[in-house]
Amino acid sequence: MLELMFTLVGGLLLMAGIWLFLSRRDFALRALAFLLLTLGGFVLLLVFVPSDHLSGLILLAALGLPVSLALAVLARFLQRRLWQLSDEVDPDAGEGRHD
Amino acid sequence: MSFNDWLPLLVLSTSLFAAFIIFGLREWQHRWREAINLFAAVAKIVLVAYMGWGVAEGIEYETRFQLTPELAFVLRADSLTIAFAGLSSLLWLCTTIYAIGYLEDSPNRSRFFGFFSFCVASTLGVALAGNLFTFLVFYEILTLSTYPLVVHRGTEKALRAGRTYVAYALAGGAVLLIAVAWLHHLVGDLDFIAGGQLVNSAVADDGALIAIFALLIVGLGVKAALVPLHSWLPQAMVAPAPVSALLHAVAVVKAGVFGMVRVVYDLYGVHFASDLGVLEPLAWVAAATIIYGSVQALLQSDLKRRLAYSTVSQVSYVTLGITLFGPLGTIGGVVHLIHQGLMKITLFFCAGNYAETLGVHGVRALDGAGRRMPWTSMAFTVAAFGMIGAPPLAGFISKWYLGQAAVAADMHFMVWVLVVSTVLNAAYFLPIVYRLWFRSQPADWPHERIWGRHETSLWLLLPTLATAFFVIVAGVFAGVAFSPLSWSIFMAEDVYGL
Amino acid sequence: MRVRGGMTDWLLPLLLIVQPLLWAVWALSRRKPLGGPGLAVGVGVNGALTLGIALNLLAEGGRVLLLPGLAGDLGIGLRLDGVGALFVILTWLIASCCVMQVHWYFRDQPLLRKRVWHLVLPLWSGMNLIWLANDFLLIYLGMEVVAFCVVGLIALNGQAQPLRSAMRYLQAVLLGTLALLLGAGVLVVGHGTLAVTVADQSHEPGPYLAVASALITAGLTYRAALFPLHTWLPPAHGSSYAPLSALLSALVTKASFYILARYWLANETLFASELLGGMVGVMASAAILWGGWMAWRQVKLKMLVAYSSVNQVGYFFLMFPLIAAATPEVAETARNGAMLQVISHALAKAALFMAAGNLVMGIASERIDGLAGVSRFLPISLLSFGLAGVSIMGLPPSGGFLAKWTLLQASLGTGQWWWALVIVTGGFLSAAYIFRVYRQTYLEGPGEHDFHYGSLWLEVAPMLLAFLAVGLGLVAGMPLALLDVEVAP
Amino acid sequence: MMLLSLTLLLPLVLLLGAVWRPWRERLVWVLLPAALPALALALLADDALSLSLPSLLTGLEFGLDGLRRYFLLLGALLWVLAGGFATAYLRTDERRGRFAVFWLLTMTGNLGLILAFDLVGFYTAFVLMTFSGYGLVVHTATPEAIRAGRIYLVMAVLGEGALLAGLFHAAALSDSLLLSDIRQTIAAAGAPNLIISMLLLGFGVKAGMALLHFWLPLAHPVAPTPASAVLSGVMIKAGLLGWILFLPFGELALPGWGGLMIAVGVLGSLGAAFVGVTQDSPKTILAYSSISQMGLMLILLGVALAVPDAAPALLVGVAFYALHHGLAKGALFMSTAVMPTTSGWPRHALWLAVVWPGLALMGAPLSSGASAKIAVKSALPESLPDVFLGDWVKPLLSVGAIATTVLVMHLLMVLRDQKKAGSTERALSAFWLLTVGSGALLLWFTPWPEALPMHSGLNSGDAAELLWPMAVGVVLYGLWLGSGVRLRIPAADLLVLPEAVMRVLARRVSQARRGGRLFEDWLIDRVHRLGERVLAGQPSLERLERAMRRQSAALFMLILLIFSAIAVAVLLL
Repeated sequence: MLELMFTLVGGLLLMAGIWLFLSRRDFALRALAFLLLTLGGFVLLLVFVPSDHLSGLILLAALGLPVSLALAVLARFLQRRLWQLSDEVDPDAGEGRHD
Repeated sequence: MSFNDWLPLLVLSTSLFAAFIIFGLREWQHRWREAINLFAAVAKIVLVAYMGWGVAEGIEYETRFQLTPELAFVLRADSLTIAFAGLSSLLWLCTTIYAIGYLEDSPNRSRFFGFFSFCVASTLGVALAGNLFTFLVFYEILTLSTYPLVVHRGTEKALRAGRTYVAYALAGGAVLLIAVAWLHHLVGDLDFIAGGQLVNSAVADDGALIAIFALLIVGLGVKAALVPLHSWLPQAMVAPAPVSALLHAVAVVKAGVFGMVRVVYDLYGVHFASDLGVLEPLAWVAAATIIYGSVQALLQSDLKRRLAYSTVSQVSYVTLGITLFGPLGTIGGVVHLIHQGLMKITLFFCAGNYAETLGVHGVRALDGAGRRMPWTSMAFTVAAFGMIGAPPLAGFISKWYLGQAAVAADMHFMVWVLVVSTVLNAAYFLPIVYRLWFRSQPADWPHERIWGRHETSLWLLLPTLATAFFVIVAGVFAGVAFSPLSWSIFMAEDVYGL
Repeated sequence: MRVRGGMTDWLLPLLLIVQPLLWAVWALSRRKPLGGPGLAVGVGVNGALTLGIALNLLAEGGRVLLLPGLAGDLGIGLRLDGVGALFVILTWLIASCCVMQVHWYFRDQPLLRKRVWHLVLPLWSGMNLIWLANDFLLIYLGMEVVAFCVVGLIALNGQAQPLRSAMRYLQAVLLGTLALLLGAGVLVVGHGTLAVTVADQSHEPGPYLAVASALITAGLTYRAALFPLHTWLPPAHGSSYAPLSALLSALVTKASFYILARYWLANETLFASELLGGMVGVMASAAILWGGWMAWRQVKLKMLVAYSSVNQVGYFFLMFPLIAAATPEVAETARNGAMLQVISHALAKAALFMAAGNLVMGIASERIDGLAGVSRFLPISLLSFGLAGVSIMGLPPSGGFLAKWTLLQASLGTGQWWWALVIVTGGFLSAAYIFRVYRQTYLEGPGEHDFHYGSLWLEVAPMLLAFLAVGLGLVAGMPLALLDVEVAP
Repeated sequence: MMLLSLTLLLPLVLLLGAVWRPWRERLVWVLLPAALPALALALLADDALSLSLPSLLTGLEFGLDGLRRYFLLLGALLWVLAGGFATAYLRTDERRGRFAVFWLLTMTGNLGLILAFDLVGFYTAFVLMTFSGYGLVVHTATPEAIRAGRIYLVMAVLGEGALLAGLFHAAALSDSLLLSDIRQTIAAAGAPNLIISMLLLGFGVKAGMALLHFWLPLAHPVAPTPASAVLSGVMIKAGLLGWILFLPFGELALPGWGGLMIAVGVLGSLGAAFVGVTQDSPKTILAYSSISQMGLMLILLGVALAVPDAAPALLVGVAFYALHHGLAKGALFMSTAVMPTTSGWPRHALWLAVVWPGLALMGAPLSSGASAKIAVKSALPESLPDVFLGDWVKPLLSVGAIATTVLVMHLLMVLRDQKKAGSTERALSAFWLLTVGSGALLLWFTPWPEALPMHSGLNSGDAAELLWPMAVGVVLYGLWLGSGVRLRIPAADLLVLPEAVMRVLARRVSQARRGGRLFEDWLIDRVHRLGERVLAGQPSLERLERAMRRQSAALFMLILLIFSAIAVAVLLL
């Protein structure tokens, strides 16, 4: 019963991540989408983990995910800082060789 | 590690230290620069002469570093090394004196002389290389050290010529790298042994060995200016005269041919190579180069370009000599390696003198130069007749042995190649000699420079006369003990184990 | 030999990792930015620690230090062996040169000098953590510390273009590391261990190991900027300050390669990865060709050097297809070749970036064709650029040449001769873009340029690194010997 | 031994002086003494004499033997007398210094090749003589001289090439370089056709063999008189000596080659005489007369080659004939430049001195020609089986004699009309008379014991033999003079065809030099332009890079999927 509930939640998270990933093109949200994907992955992994290895997975998720979240927030902050610099032109412009 | 082990390294480092010191000098310290240059050149000649004497006595000189467990950096002096090292150190002294006079007040001289001695160091490295890997190392360093000399003038044309030169040289180097790596993979570390290394190796796969030989020859052929790979040589004529003299007479071109001599005699072994049947096609390529070079030289109206194509043709004599199986071929090839150096450097010095003193570059503008600059023109005439192979000059000796070698190896077609090329040499050198002596002077020269009593500055004149004198002496006194001819005979003996 | 490790064993490595952090805190607490002596002391201490570890290692051989309790069972801890020590020494060498260069480069910008240290020093400790970590958790921690610092360094001058490259770098880091995390998760689930060398804990191959390898390889190729995923690197390194991009390109990209190399070298036999290796090989060859071609086309000097990194990274990743298809001793040659390539590239690239920085500052223009006639004005920087270029091109006697030679031997050893062709063409392409710069420097400038002289000290570090890069070819025996110091299973 | 080295060294030592300008002006005075050691060597030295210099070149050997002595005597005499003549002839010429340098070089070459015992020494001297001869030909620097010089040089170089090929093969066959050994090995190897043909061609150019003679009638008129005297008298004999030393006379019967040589000889002697008669300048006539005489000698050599046992006698006969011809031809050339001004009996005496060498050529009794012709006739074998023109040799020789008589008569007539052209200088006449005298007197007393016995040609049998060709010749010339047929043939007759070819070739070469870009230069420019275009343009690469940058996250997902697909695939397979 618990496995079923976990697979359901994992699948939901995966779907949300993929939808978010495909819909928006800006960095921060894309990062967030990938974060959801990884979270979904971890939840699904919980279904297969033998009991003695559970602690390793928990430790990994406990450390990894918050740090990734922090990175996503930093991406958000940098993006807003970028707009403040009133560089309204397409962010990818001027990347080329000629400037 | 007795003195004998350090001597090869010492010979090499004389010009390396000279290079580093000169790089450090400022532009205005030309007294210091000349002193260091000349001292290094003389020291090198003394050391090489001592080593030559030692090798004649049979003493073994070898410096060996183990880079990685299966890779060694070896410098060894054997008879072939002394021939090439002797030639390059002797001509380096002449070219240094010439360059000091030639670049009297031009910019970037520290840079020039730094790379100049660096280039000679790498040439000596090529000569002293004891195994194929060390040879490859110095072969590539030679490209690096000669590029700045080719583009020294800094004009757009010079840089374009430099780019062509580097493209050819690095492509050749890449092919050589593949060949050496493949051979190393098949056979392991490859010391140059007089009788040849691969003769007794266990490699049964002849197909691979033939492919490797082809790659080696292509890699070396770029610098030895074999026909399809030679176009960089005339382009590099933009370089100042001492550079084209040293490049074409001694350093780059000879390194390529010297490599071929090493590969055929000390790596594959001439018996093994001829059993493999690789010498025959190489002979045809050499023959094609000889004829193509001479014909192209005939069609050139600029003096230096004519000499460049003449070099393309003459250097292939050495390749031809190697491929003619038999001691005569070896003697002819090696002795021509030395004689061609002497003759060609004299011709380029004269070309430089004419350009520097009279501002004359074209063959057509040389009328009456004999009267205005008798000594330079006499040197030119001696070297020109030497190139044609008129006895008693040096060129005749090598052609004489090559001709007999062609008959001995019953490749009769090669005799005709030699004869036709002699006629073609006459066809493009005699008109110049005729213009020098038998035509009257023009009213005034393009931009003439007067050096008081002498026809041109002594810095330029003395090396020219010295090398012309060597051409005569190498020819007339060929029978003497330490002459190039007897040294080549000494070398041929231990290659064929006579 | 696996031991829980008493206090004395932990002292040296722990100090090595923490020392730069303490140094950073001390730098922050002072009002004035760190002066020359402060830097010298810090570098000296770190040098002593590095030397201590290296000697200790040579004396007692490699060993693994595991944390007590649960973490130890998962393999979390430090791993002291030849490869790690070699990279620690390399980091000390390059980081100290970069510190010196940064100190002189920002001479007249005190504000920047103040802010730069709290980014560079933690970066140094993060790197040391990555070299010595035994498991994916500590590696993840080190990677994130490095990521934070690098984002800060890229966006240091606050203009739009560097900021945008920082954003792109951040995206690469985030996605790459999440993939690494997921891979580690699968590993834990499958083999109950986080250790990079799975073989220590369990020996039977399985589906978990295969999937984990795929995830980890993908994640790290993104962080290491291999061909299709290289696009974040050129703008990032090209637009930031020269000494900083030297630090970034010389060390940071190597970290991801280092982790992937350790993982593959240890566990390659467990997961049959011929196909995966081939795919990575294809990407690497594409990287060599694409990087070389784009570098040759660049107009700006620093962009050229940045794209040259893309080209050279391709050489490192050629190791994987060779290991996948090789017998043990040929795999060792491939490893030696790749490691030599990494070391010589790190030294040469740092020298190139610093020399390029000096040249750009000297002629006050980023463009290559502004270099005409510079040979009379900045000879030493030019010479260091030239020597480093020799190592990048892989011409003798440089370390690059020996690395190229060893990789050629490995490629011929495995019978996959086509990698040899790629290596040689790559060498030719790199010669093309290096000579494009040489060509300009020999062009006689029109008249007297209005060059302005930076301080002479700026030219010392690049010269030193360039000499090391070229000299490596002759003394390659030592690093290779260090590489062979293994952890006894 | 000392005399031998002095002969070779003296001219070279004098040449060193030429470097210093004032000394070079006075070098002309030293021309005569420079050849004296050679003359002394020819007259006084005993036969078995040799000098070996192992360290020079590939080991040089010099020496003298019976056969070479004739050539040495001829050479020494002519170089001494022509030397004196040249000193007087060029006193006012401002380029005499340069002439003297070339003169001494050519003399060294000529004497060296006579005395050389080894192949390399011979070839060195041969080349030195050929190339320095050019300096003598173009001395006057008039357009004709330049043209003559160019043709001389082109033919000389081609001859050199052929000779070189032959020598390579010959030297490779034998291990020692001595000429005598070379001859043995050629004979032992069955006289391979290649070597024989190359030697024939190589020396043929120098000896003015038919169809290879074009440079001779052009070079002699333009060269100063002493130079043409030496050119015709001694230098073309070098080709003859080359044949004698290299071809395997007396060791191998070569009827085929013998026949060919006889045929070419006949062509040469009659053809040259025919063309010579049509010329009007005395020196050109003399040049054609030399070609005709060389043709005769070629016939004799052909016979010697075909019949080995007659070879020794015939060779000595040819050498003797060459000596006679050289001196007579030298005297005649000098007479063209000398004009006797006196009147009365001295005028007639001098006129006789002019005619006497002509008579010698015709083979009049009491002259050197007579004894030469008789010596040769006695050495001729009776029959020459299966040799082309074998049994026609004697009649052909007499036809040759008739042709020579006609030619000499023509020459004397032309000389009589143009007498005013000569200079009246005392010294010139003196040296001229000395040459005539030496020609006439020398043959009466044998210079060395075992030389051929002299035939005065007075006894009845010989006299008849000698006189009837002369009589027929005079009659023929009278008829031809009466008939008034005037035929004009350009000086170098058949050369017109090859020269046209050469001119087209030269124009093609200069056109290629000026305009035509080399294919390889064009190729390299294309590559450079391509390089620049790639550097500048091609935004498509840039667009691809930007697209990858924008979609890097999606790219990463793709790579991730590919890798996991590979991992799964490996698992399943």
